[in-house]
Amino acid sequence: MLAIRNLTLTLPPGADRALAVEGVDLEVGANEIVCIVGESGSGKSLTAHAVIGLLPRGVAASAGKILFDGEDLLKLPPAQMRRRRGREIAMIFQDPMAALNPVMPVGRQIAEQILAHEPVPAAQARRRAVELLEQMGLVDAANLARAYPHQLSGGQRQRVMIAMALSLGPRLLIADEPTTALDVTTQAQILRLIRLLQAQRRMSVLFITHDIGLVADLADRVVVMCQGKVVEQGAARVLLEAPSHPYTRELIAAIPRGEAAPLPPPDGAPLPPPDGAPLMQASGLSKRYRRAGFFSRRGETALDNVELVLNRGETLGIVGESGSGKSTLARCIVRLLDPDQGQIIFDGQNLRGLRGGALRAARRRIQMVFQDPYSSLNPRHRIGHILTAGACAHGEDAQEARRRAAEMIQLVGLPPEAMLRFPHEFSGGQRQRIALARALMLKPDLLIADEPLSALDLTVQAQMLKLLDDVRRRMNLAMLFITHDMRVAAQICHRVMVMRRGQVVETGPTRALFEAPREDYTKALLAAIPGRGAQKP
Amino acid sequence: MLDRRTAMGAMAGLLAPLPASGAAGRRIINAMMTDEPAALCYPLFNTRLTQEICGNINESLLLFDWQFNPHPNLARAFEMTPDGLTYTFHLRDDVLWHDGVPFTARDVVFSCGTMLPQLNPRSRNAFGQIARIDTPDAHTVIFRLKQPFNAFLLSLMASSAPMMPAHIYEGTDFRSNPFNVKPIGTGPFRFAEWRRGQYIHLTRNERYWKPGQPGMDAMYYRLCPSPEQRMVAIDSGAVDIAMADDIDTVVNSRLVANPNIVARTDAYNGTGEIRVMELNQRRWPFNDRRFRAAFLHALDREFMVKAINFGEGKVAHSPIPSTAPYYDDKVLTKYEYNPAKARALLDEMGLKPKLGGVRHRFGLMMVPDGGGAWTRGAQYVKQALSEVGLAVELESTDWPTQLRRSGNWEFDCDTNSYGEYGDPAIGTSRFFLTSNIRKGVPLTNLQGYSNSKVDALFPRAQAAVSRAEAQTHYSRLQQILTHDVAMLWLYERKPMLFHNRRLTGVVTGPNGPADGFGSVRLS
Amino acid sequence: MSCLRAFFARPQTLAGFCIFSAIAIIALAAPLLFPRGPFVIIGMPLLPPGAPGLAAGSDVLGRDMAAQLAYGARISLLVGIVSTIFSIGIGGALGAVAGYYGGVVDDLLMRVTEFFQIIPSFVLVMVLVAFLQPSLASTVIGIALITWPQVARVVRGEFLALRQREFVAAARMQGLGDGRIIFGEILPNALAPIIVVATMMVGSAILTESALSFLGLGDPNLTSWGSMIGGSRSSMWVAWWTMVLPGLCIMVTVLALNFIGDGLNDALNPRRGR
Amino acid sequence: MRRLCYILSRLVKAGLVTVAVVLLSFFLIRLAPGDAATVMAGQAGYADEAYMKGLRAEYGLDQPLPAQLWKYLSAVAKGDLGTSYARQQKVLEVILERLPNTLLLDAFALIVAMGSGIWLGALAARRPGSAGDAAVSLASMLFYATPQFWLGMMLVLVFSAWLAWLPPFGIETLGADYTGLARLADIAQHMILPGMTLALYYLANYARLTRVAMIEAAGQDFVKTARAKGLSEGQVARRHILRNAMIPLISYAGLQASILVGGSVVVENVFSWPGLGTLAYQAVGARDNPLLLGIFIVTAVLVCLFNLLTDIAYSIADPRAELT
Repeated sequence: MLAIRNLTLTLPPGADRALAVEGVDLEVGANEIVCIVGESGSGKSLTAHAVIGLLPRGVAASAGKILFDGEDLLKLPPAQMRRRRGREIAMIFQDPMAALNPVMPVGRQIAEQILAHEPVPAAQARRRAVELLEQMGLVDAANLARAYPHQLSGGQRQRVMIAMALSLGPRLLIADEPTTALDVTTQAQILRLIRLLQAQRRMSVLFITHDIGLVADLADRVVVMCQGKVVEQGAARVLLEAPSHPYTRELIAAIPRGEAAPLPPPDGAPLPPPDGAPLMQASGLSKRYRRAGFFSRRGETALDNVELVLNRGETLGIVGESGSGKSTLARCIVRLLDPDQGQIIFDGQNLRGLRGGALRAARRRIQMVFQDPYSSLNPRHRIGHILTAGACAHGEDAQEARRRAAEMIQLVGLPPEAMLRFPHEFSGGQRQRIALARALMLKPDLLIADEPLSALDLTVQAQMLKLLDDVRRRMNLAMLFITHDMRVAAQICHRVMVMRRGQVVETGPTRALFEAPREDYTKALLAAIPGRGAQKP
Repeated sequence: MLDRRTAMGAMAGLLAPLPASGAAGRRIINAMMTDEPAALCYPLFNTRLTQEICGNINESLLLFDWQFNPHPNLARAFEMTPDGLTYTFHLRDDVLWHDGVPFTARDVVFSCGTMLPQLNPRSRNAFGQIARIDTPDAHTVIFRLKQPFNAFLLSLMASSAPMMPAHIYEGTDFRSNPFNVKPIGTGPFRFAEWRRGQYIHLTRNERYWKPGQPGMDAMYYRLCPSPEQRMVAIDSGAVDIAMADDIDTVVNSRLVANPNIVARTDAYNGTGEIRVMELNQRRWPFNDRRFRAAFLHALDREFMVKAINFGEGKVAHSPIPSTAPYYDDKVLTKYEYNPAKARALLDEMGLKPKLGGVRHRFGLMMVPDGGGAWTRGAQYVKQALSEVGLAVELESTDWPTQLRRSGNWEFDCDTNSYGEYGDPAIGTSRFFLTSNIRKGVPLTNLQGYSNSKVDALFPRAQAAVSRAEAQTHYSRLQQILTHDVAMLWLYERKPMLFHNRRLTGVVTGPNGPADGFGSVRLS
Repeated sequence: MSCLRAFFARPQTLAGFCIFSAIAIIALAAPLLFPRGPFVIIGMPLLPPGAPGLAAGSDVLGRDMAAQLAYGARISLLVGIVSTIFSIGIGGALGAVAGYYGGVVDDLLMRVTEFFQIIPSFVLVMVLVAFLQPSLASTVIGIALITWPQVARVVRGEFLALRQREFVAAARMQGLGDGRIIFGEILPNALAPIIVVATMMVGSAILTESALSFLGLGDPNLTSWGSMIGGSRSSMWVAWWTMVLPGLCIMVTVLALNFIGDGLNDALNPRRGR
Repeated sequence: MRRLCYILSRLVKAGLVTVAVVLLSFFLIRLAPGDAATVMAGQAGYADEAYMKGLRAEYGLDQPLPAQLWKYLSAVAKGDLGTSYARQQKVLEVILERLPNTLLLDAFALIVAMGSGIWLGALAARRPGSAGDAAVSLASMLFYATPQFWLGMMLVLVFSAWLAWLPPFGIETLGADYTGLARLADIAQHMILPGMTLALYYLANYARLTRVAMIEAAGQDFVKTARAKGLSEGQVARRHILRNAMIPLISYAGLQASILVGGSVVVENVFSWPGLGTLAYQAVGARDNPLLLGIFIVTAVLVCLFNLLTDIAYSIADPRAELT
């Protein structure tokens, strides 16, 4: 069906390397799903775009051939290529929010594709569009066709994209990380849908992803790419069990084990029972958002009577999908947001009533690490200043603060001269380390990590997890770890609390919760963990 | 220059397919007005604009030729007793007001006895001398003066003494009389319509007493606030007449070069306008004669006439314009352009240059003309005075501020211009008499100049029966006033009147438009 | 210093920078170039450019146009820069407070900026200047009063966006006071758009000043480009240069400023910084 | 239904804003030295105290400020904007007489500016970085930096003084008294120069804005999707790029309302165009407060109306924008 021979793509001048992709050879047979796996910057997405001829301005195919049924697409004149796009080769993209025209009803966007290739009356095209939406498992398709993209959920929009791509029965579907931006449960449904459609229509699918975990459930064959080159390719089962290339091995090792035993609890023994009052106790926490811009179709309540107990030195995981209120809970605890009701007792002191100096003193003992590495460090300050600003604000002498900062920087595994550089000179992973260093500078008792890893590549995530655990152990930190990925939570948390729509669904020790979840929602979350289906050694 | 001229002419043709005279056959004169007069009551608002419009509606007893000799008009004939105390006028019996009421002696008595002295600052001086007015019959009027007043005849000129209808105004409040906006007169044109913000329309007076007049069917005064618009209107032939204040002197050269346009410089000899500057003589150092002399020495008034007024006028050395009677060049103290002498006078006064070479700093209140000849004059004065160490602060104003401050004497120095209207007793004396220092009233002795000899001489001069006796007094007056630098006379202004070559008989006397356009015809 | 390279990346910016600095130098050196000032009469009026000793000809009063243009530059730049500084000061402060604290202050500011949007701004500044009696000070105050709402809107938008950024939450967690957060953390990031807006506003302030003095509402004791054009409304029919040259100066200056603004926008744009 | 109550709430808001406009400008104008009495006395060439006192009484200028304000507000509520001192005419009458001229000029300028501006902007955006694009950007920068009054006078210099093709001043040929079609032709001819002066300035803005909006929209993902669907470049540009680029343009048009309705004072002044602009200028000069206040009120009402229309158009163009 599709054969890419020795494909080389050049990047525009000024990019970080000369060639985006170099000497890529791969094939996609009929009725087969091939997955290309690679971290960001590996050139997997550009390869896919080259196939359908949608390379961005400045990127060009300087060598190689893309044979589709024996015909080299690179040589095709644009008019002929355009006739194949949408009819023979179709593509779906990563961010469903931006991939649909916001000012045109979705039904009409699908009908438009049909009308572009077949001389059928508009009404018939629209009827076929509704049929396609029903095939995608969308309920009340007729109404949905008239809706605008912003009125649909992420999952619904992705289904519309798939319906649009399949409207003319293409023989090849290219999917460029279609589920990365979705919730775990939605992601699982979309993957199942793609597998189902592929089998039904016996078409071939080229699936691009950065999460090798997905490969196990989905792919027949796998191609692993790194820095623009194919490092290894082969049958999915063979490659996963016996990866030959070191990079593949590293990728597989980085997959956080679902049910594998979490890292040994601190100092080997299971957590000793708390000796005395818990470090922090929150009770009856509720928060309603007035008609703020908070665009959540789930309604106004962000937190509904949440209970939380955390002992000294313990790590509590808070797991939930987007909109479940886990971030809001964290921010209410540190008074970045003010809850409507509820008490927060931290080491015997009620945080709710504190003002001014007392609040600042209390806050010194709780610190946070945030999700987006690019937004959590002030781009205009040097690292040295970022680290010492907090300490100085609390009256510590500048020299002393700088000395401790130099130590802290090395603790999180960065060279001392990093102090003099600016945030934009570091990678995502390095920035999260700096953010962690900043949090630890004030020697907090409680560290709140609000989805610290979700913006990082898998390998970098693994390193950060180790660092967090090491730091927790050394400074006897209590930790609140917020994530949407159960696998990560299992890796580091002693106890896990599952939240949904502002309410606590279930809480319990990690191992017990994973092996015998009581609530249906927890079961669904666990089932949705990619790669859990295939047995793992 | 000429090629653009024809092009401009062509533009007129291109744009106005119909000849500018409007509908075929109707002979229309199109004139302009810089802004709308408050009302059309000749004596009440005696600005030049009102004179130019009401000159066609209200007439005077006498007309004056280029030598200012009187000629019959509404008065068929007149006699004067040798002792100058009694004047008898025999009125025409065939004159009707526009509303059909016959013009009789009653109207003259009312006008000269009541209305004019009350409203018009200039006629107040002349008609104040009247002891009694007798009317032996409906068409004869005898004025008996308290004492001889040799300028009495001249004060009957149209701009100073228009005859007003007694049956309309007698016994009413002149200021709010409804006829102020639809005037009644005896002149060649009748008031027809006033469309605010657009035009004032006068039509032919069918029953006009002068045979063969008016030569045209109608007159339009069209509102045209911006100077360039007026220039283009006359230059392109869309409008027939451009009067004194309509055109900025800068573009005179362009209009003079236009073959379709006639430029007249003698149309306003009757008014005898002098551009002056007034110093508030209540304040030091303006009350010192040497300062005022130095002021004049510092100004190159030849340059002001040539460069600022583009040749329109001549340097003034006396309170009486050189073209008017009683002007006596021999007695005048003249102040030639001599900055060194000015500095010497200022040193003599003790006004030594202090830091930055500035001797004295004072304000010059400007006339708000949006950058025209007045502003250029003020800017020149500021520059010239800075050469001799006098720092002038130009104070930009708008009309309300300008009038309030000059009326209440809240100024150091200002620019102004006065008309002499043929006789010093009518136009000049009011600025130098102590009796005429009246707070809040413009066109009076704002400077606060007071000189007992002058106060004595003016009444004696205007009461002199013989011309020779009046001349000796006026010569003595000119000697004192010029030596005293009673006022800063800059230059006599001869404003130009432009009219389209297709019209003749536009300017018939020194009073120009103030005597009306009855005699205008298509050439 | 990638900023500098980015700033001069586009030829227009370089041209703009050179033109603007040339004009600024001429403005500063005016007393040296024309020691006797702009008002001195040096010959007959309305002599064309290139006449002996007159690079730009003489105006309606026989004064040297070149001298007037040089001194006019001082007024335009002075008014442009000072009024922008006032406007940035007022607008910036109010915008920052409204953006950072939100709530009542924010609503109030929004209503006021809306009011300024409703009223035709030029009529308002004309009324202000005319009633404060035309002078340099009243022009500057007038312009500043009608332009600060634009600055306030931009600064408010920036502060609203930056307040959401996580490094601000982190700073608050670290115990930094509001004052330090506003000036230490947020302002450095908000400076870029403010500087760009400021450059554009100097340009528009110059245009407004010239329009005011064109209508005769400028300071009568000073010669500015606008008043030169205002004075040439009649003389332009017989002497085109009295009107054309000052207008060219205004256009070139404002164009240079806009080029610099665009260049700054590219150089300081955070996206480029990453 | 929701849209109806939205419109109602906007009208109420417009009312409040107008009252705010009246209050603020009422006091703003009072701070000016001198008052209308001096103006009228000045015009009458007779300014002694007695006469002025009479005038002040007649126009109620001597009453305490709050009383004057209350009298004025109740009059405005009844639609009576008072009489203009300088013109002895009803303010509303004067304004309504002049308003059509300003709207006529602005409509002409807006149509020309939007039409050609969007067309040029789209052209430039089609091939960013090409010669055409550079030319359009430079031209728009040029007109954006040119003072409007000078642009007007340059057009007068070229087209009236030198080429004499077009009449430079006024709305009709003075003294010609055309009627019917001839008059319309005459007005049209007089409208060209002032109209073009306004249009060129806004054309520059629209071209620049369209170009930026088009390039921005072209970079969006849904454009890539559209191409992936096999649509032709023309269809992609028209149905997807331009359609989305219109949204910022509409909000920009709304912003301009107050400038246009206020009448470009300088352009109308240069061409002696009898619109609201010159009226405002004359009113300022003559300290004619009722006329000035009237102008502020009328413009405020029109601008609110214009903004309402723009918001409704905006909500139609962009389904995401709810009518909050």
